[in-house]
Amino acid sequence: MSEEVLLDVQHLKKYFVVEKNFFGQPTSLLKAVDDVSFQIKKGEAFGLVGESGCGKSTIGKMIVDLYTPTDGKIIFNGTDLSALSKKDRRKYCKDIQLIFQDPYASLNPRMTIGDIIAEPILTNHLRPKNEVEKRVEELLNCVGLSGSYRNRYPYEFSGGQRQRVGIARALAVEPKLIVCDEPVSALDVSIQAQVLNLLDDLKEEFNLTYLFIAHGLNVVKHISDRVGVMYLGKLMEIAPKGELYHNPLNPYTQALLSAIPSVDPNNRKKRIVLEGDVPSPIDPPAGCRFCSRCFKRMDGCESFDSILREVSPNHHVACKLYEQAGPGEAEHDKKEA
Amino acid sequence: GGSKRASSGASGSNSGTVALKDTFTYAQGADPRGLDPAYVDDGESAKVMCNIYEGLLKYSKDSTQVQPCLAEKYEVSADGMTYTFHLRKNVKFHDGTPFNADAVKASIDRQLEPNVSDEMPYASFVFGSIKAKSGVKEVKVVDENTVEIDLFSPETPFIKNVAMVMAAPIASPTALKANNGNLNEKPVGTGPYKFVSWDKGQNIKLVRNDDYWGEKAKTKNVVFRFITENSARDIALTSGEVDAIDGISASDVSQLTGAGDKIFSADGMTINYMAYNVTGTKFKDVAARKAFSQAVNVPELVKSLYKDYATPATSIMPFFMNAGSKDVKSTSFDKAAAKAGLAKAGITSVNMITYSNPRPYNTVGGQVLAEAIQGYLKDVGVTCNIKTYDWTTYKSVVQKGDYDVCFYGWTGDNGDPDNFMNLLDDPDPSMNVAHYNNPDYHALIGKGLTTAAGADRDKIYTQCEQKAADDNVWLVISHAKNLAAYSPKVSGYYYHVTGITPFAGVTVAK
Amino acid sequence: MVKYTIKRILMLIPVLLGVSLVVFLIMRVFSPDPAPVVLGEHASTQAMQAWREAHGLNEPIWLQFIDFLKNAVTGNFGVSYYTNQPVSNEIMSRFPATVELAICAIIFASVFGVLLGVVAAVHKNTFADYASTLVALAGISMPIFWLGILLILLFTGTLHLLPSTGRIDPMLQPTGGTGLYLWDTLTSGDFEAFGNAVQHLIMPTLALSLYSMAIITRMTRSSMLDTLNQDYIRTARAKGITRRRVIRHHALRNAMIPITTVIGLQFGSLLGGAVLTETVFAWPGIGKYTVECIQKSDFPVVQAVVLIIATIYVIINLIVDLIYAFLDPRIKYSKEEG
Amino acid sequence: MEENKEIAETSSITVGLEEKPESIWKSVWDSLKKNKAAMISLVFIIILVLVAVITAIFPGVLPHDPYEQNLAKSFAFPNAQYWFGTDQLGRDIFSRILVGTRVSLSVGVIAVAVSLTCGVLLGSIAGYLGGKVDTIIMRLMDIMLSIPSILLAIAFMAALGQGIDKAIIAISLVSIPEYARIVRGEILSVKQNDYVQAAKVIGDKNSRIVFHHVLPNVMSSIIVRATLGISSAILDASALGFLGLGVQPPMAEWGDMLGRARNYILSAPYAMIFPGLAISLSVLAFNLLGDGLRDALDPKSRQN
Amino acid sequence: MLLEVKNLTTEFKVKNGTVRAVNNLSFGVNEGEILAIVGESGSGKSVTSLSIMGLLSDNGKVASGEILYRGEDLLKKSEDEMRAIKGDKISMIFQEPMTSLNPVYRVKDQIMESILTHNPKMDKKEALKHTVDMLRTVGIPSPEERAEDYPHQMSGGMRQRVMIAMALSCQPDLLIADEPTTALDVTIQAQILELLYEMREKFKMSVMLITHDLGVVAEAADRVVVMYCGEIVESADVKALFEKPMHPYTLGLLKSIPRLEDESTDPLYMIRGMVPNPLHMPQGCPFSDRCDRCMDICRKKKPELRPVGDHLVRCFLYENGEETK
Ligand SMILES: Nc1ncnc2c1ncn2[C@@H]1O[C@H](COP(=O)(O)OP(=O)(O)OP(=O)(O)O)[C@@H](O)[C@H]1O
Ligand SMILES: Nc1ncnc2c1ncn2[C@@H]1O[C@H](COP(=O)(O)OP(=O)(O)OP(=O)(O)O)[C@@H](O)[C@H]1O
Ligand SMILES: [Mg+2]
Ligand SMILES: [Mg+2]
Repeated sequence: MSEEVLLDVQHLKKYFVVEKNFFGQPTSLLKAVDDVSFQIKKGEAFGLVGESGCGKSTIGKMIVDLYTPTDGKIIFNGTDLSALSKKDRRKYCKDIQLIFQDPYASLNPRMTIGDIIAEPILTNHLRPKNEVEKRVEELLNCVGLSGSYRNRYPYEFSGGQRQRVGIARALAVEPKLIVCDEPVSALDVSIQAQVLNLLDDLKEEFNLTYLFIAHGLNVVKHISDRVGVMYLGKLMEIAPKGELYHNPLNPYTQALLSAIPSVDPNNRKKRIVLEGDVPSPIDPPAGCRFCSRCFKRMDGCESFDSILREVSPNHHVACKLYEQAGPGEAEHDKKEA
Repeated sequence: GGSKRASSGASGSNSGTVALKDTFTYAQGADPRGLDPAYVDDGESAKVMCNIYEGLLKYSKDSTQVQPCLAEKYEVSADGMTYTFHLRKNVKFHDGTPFNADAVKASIDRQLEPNVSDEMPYASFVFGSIKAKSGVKEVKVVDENTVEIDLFSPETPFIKNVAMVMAAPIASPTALKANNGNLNEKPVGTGPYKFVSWDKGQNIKLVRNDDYWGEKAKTKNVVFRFITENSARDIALTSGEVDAIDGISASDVSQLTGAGDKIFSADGMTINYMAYNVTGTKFKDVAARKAFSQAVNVPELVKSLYKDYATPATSIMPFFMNAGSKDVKSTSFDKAAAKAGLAKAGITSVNMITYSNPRPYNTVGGQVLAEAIQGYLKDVGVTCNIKTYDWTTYKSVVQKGDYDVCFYGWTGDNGDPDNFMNLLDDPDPSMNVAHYNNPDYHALIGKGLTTAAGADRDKIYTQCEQKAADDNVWLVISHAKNLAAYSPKVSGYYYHVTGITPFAGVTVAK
Repeated sequence: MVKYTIKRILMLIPVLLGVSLVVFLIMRVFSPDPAPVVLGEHASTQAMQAWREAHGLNEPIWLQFIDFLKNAVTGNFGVSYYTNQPVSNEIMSRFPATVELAICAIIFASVFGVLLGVVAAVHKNTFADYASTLVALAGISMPIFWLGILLILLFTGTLHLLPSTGRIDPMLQPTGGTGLYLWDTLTSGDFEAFGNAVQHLIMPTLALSLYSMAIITRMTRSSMLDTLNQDYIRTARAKGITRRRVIRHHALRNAMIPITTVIGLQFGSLLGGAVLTETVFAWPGIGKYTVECIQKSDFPVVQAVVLIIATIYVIINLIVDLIYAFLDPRIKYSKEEG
Repeated sequence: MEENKEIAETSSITVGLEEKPESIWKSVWDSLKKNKAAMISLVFIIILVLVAVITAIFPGVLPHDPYEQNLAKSFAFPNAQYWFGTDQLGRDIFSRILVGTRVSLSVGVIAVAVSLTCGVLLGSIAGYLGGKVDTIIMRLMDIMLSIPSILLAIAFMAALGQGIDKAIIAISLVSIPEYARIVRGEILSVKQNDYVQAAKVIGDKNSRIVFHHVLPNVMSSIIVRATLGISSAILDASALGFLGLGVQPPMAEWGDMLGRARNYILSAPYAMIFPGLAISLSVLAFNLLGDGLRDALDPKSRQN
Repeated sequence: MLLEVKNLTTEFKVKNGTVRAVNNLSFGVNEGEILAIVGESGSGKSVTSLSIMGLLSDNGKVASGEILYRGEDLLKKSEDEMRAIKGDKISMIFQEPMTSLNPVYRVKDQIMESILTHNPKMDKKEALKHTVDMLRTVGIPSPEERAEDYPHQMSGGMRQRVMIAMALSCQPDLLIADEPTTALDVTIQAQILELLYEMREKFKMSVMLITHDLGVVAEAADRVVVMYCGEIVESADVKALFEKPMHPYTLGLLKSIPRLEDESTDPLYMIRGMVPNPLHMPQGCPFSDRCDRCMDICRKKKPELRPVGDHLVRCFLYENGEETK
């Protein structure tokens, strides 16, 4: 992992219009992503976790240009992608790829596996026509599938195999950055491990950078170097993996960690059970988004600016508890075993 | 014209002992356009109106001979220009208005300039036009019960026109005033039946006029029902939903008689013909027309298309209108001659246009007829390209004159020969579809118009017919019979040659 | 909801304007000249020209259209070329017949369609399923007019059971009222006339509704099968309630949501089917009349009828959408577009 | 949904992965083959096509000349010589029905082809581009949909004049909105699929996405619609024929034959029963085939 | 024993044959205990529970076996008798809270329906009161108002609470919970599990907890049954199972989950291959194709479920009552 920043996301926002008045002006906004900034270094795997609807996929989709940001910058390798024209932006397709959550919906059921993988190569003119087939076979082998599967259709494959095909498609353009949007959540436990290992191997092999999106902290942990925790469109905490798991600072991160059941019947812990549900992202309240459920809520949370502050080196937190805190003063919570 | 007609009409078997129904239900094919004689031109209206209104004169039961009606008698001046009518006394309209000379004047005056409107289709036919200096010049009220009508020039057909159901009947002047001069929806006349109601698309109900001046109608109520489809009418009759129907197709007759129903059949005042476009390229020459006519076996065709319910035509007018008709010699079937003639004329294909709808003179519709003729011409090596249009479009297409042959027909209005023969002298191409224009013929027509009724006049029209036959302007096909069917319980039903159906004498047994 | 309804009603305006324009163009630009028909056999070229002039048909087409719109807004559709009567009179006198027939048909089609569909779905792959599938297939495959004629042949021609034409025995015909004879006779307590009207209605209703019934049956069957596979049906069964209640209360209620759309759409197609049914059964309604008027180029009538039918159709769709809200609490109209 | 996926997963595995791959169409065909009704219909339709083609190329195979009139034998009752009897002009009804196959089939196929092409084009544009274009196109379709199609077709026919070509145009025109709507709806739903998004991510152009990823996946429902559409086009054409607006004589068209025979139902019911049967059976066949195709193309049923 | 399943075999007719989703399954649930059933997708967990409840879809049927509830065979009961038990004595909650509630009825109506079905004498007012009480019990804030909501107005967690309230409204002896938390977010999942323990205490019922998450099992269960391809491969007390998993499949599962406690960056343990197609089961042990310790016999013969120590294991490695190395 180098220190060179590959992706720099600055003050990214995405608002969806949920209601318009008669003249087509928005009367109600869904703030799916609200002022999010983070950086990913070359060769790094950056994990992004958070509960359903907190805006993880939306960030991923903005990075791969499926959504246009409402505001903010996406700087890739020094170029601000969000400022490019559609045509210029397309040139970057081969640098940034996406792996989807649902292995069943992300492959065109009418195309053979071979065609699916060949398509990005042909579209981006990466190989002369006669070499494409060889390349497809190569890619299939890369993801642990036999080259002879090339002429099969997606419905003939299991979820894990399809996810491999999706990975091969993403690899086909030799991208620098891959956005993995919950690539294993739809898979069975025994298959999950296969895919996670594969992603890990590929990262080494091709020197890839990952933005790895997931629901729970346990999956992210294995694969990422640094982890960001999101809640309702905002980043709550960013820290290197070890730091985050051992010393979660934001109460939300703490709750999230504690919610994961441990696989040891002798160690049934007292968990932090959050009250209530995630509030609606439509016209969310000002202040800290988490304050309605927070077990450490205090006065002023409702007006807290929710800006990430570096509490200790590389450990950024957005929480009223650490508003003034320098690195030393950070409250050290009881560590979860 | 004289008339000798074989009427198989319902014999008035006056069996007074039988219990009678008080309603007679009659089914016809369509709603009337309206019920004001000045505003309509269609047979469906006529059938209803003839029961509500009366004119100064009327036709006799089985011919187009005129008889007194609201006028007890009339006189014609020697120069044939002044008609004096002596009106019947003590007659009242259904609304109570007394019938008198003023009523007559009002009824006619509204159809003369400047009162006449575009929507009065028969006004100029019956009463002429002051602008064009034809027909009625003035209607004078001599006294309460005497009316004098002055014409611009002598016109023999005028007296027949006065008996027509279109335009001629006398309507209540009070009602006219109350309804803006249009009685289409609220007819008021002097006839044996009074109007009750009209449910569009369904029925018209009439009730007996108990104050009628003459013999009162025998059945209390009359209901006209409107059933478009022939087959539906047939079924309605067999299932007893209605007592009588008209417009039946020949092929259903056996079915109907089989079910015990009776058929009324009498020669109608129609001609069903195919016209050559004599100004077109193919049929400019008489020879070509003749050859084409020879190719068609008209009697066979008529027999199979219309069974016994149309008479093969040999001349334009039905026999009963002009005794001379029988002597007219028309071109007859001769396949060999046809083949030779057509080959000589170099005719291998012919553009035919026809209409799709059945017409009163052609119950099977123009298309079937055209197809039948197409079949005959195929035998002599001529291809006929048929184009069919519905009647609306057809009339516009005919106007354009873009055809070699076309199909058409005519239903007589008043039984006067001029009404038929004048067609071939009409300058309007949509009337004279053959585009025939012959000075000799024109002269004959003019002479006929002014000659007083009688044998001399009939002879003139026989000459007209022979001229048309010699020139092969039309291929005359058939005279349709007026076909109607009625339940055996009905007596006193008849269908007049002019297409009207007076019901005053009809009874229905229970 | 009110806001939504108002919005939807406002949106009718462009659609109806468009409908007017389409019909207007078809009729006035492309259709044959009405003059020869109106003026009859005796129409001379000159008379026809005069008639066209008098009826404004020689004016530029857009002027005619503006004229038409101006009058239509005030409810004045002009005068029928053919009968010279106000178009509104002509239409109103025939309208109830079609309405009565269409209502009976849609009720028949809905009731039996849903019934058959439910039976088929609940007893999937049994005799009952095959039987109702067969009926449905027959329904969508037989031309209405053919079916109508066969019915007449059977019930009137052979069995002499039912009257083949018309709405009621004319002598029993109720006067005044709504023009819906079933209603009129019932409210006036004239049961003989009511019975007679029912007899007249049976065959046309059957012929007209069979196609729609078939469509509704198929829709109900598939919608019910779909619903019966839903998780909440399993939940309901796990509660221990009776099978009947599961089907009626839980499955059908949900299945009705898509069925309602289909019924709404079918009402539209019934209005079209009425053209053929009315022709076969001499039913004095608007459908047959319109066809006649199209063929006679009676422009004012055709324009008005089509506009009215389109309005009804659009309104029915609106009603269907509102019924939706009742059936499906998930729908929130405030957030919907169109 | 969830459950289906899982069933799909477990069951798809053993398709012995080294076997020769099986194309989607083959598996559709296999599953169609098991549907008896659809297969009988298919055979029937093939026979119809053969009849249409053969009678066109070798009119000699017909028992009688369908256009040959024999006025002396009009309305002959069905007999050994005239199996279905004769019509008003003494033409053999059986031969006319055979010849009429061509008319009905070509009306069905051509009308569907025309309206499908227009409908797919309009629907794809509306569905894929969305926004104002969508609104305009769909409002236009709404306008056409709110006039009962038979009335619209009649008005078109009245305006265009009679003839089979005109009937095809009228029927095609009135069925465009339905296709456009269906295609638009399908496209909207396919557009949501991840694989369409995936195509965007790898840099595909809009046109390629529509033609390569979206349309092929809408195809199966379009094929089903088209098959069912043929049946309704045949019905519509016969309705026009019945109302006397269908064909130019002496062409034989089932609806037209039926419509003309209607006036003789009492005396010659066979003259309308047989053409009616021909219409019903062909419509039924296309319906059954369409249903069969729908089942066969349903991915759920293909999984096993 | 509250519920005893003996030799249960359930089959489904599908297009290409018959799927034996549950094969000769035997286990029991004791009064007041939480029995967990774990297994991968398609291992027959749901089918087992649906067989108990008599809710199998039309193409499925119990081919053989007994399901004894308090000694009475449920399979021999008439439909009416079964209905009286369902929702009253044994109730069930499902995996998909989003779709398991009827979208067109208010929450209160759905719960009241359950109450009124089993207490026909109760009047509506009383049932409503009970409903609100139940909603309060499962932790729904302002239950009087939320009772009037439609399901779509509630979040997934809330709906699952409603499902639980509904299942518990008649105070059943046994609650079958089929993956009650799988579809929920992590924090909500924790809430629901917590609620389940609480309810078990409160209502003193037995719970059959179906899951594929071994973490949940470790946290909650008293005893565990591990299923693979419709069969039990191992069954034991929860502590015993996690301390000393015996069957290679159980072992693999346990090793393959990424653990929070685990600090190493080594690749995760993987179970090779995939679950076999139920229509084409291997001849011998269904796990043989994926097993690291597969022996010749495994491919030929099916092992029996036999007691090994305090476990029940179905594996030839334990042919002699202890592990063969
Ligand atoms: N196209 C869209 N239009 C409107 N709202 C959207 C759209 N896409 C996403 N949203 C909303 O934005 C919010 C964030 O969605 P997003 O898909 O990014 O969440 P997520 O964190 O990926 O959740 P999950 O874990 O369920 O995938 C959600 O509330 C969602 O409803
Ligand atoms: N209705 C059905 N028709 C056919 N097969 C079925 C049906 N239901 C279940 N099966 C089969 O039974 C087997 C077991 O399914 P089951 O639903 O019990 O799995 P599960 O263990 O509950 O999995 P999950 O974790 O996905 O819920 C599967 O292989 C499935 O294919
Ligand atoms: Mg997401
Ligand atoms: Mg399950």
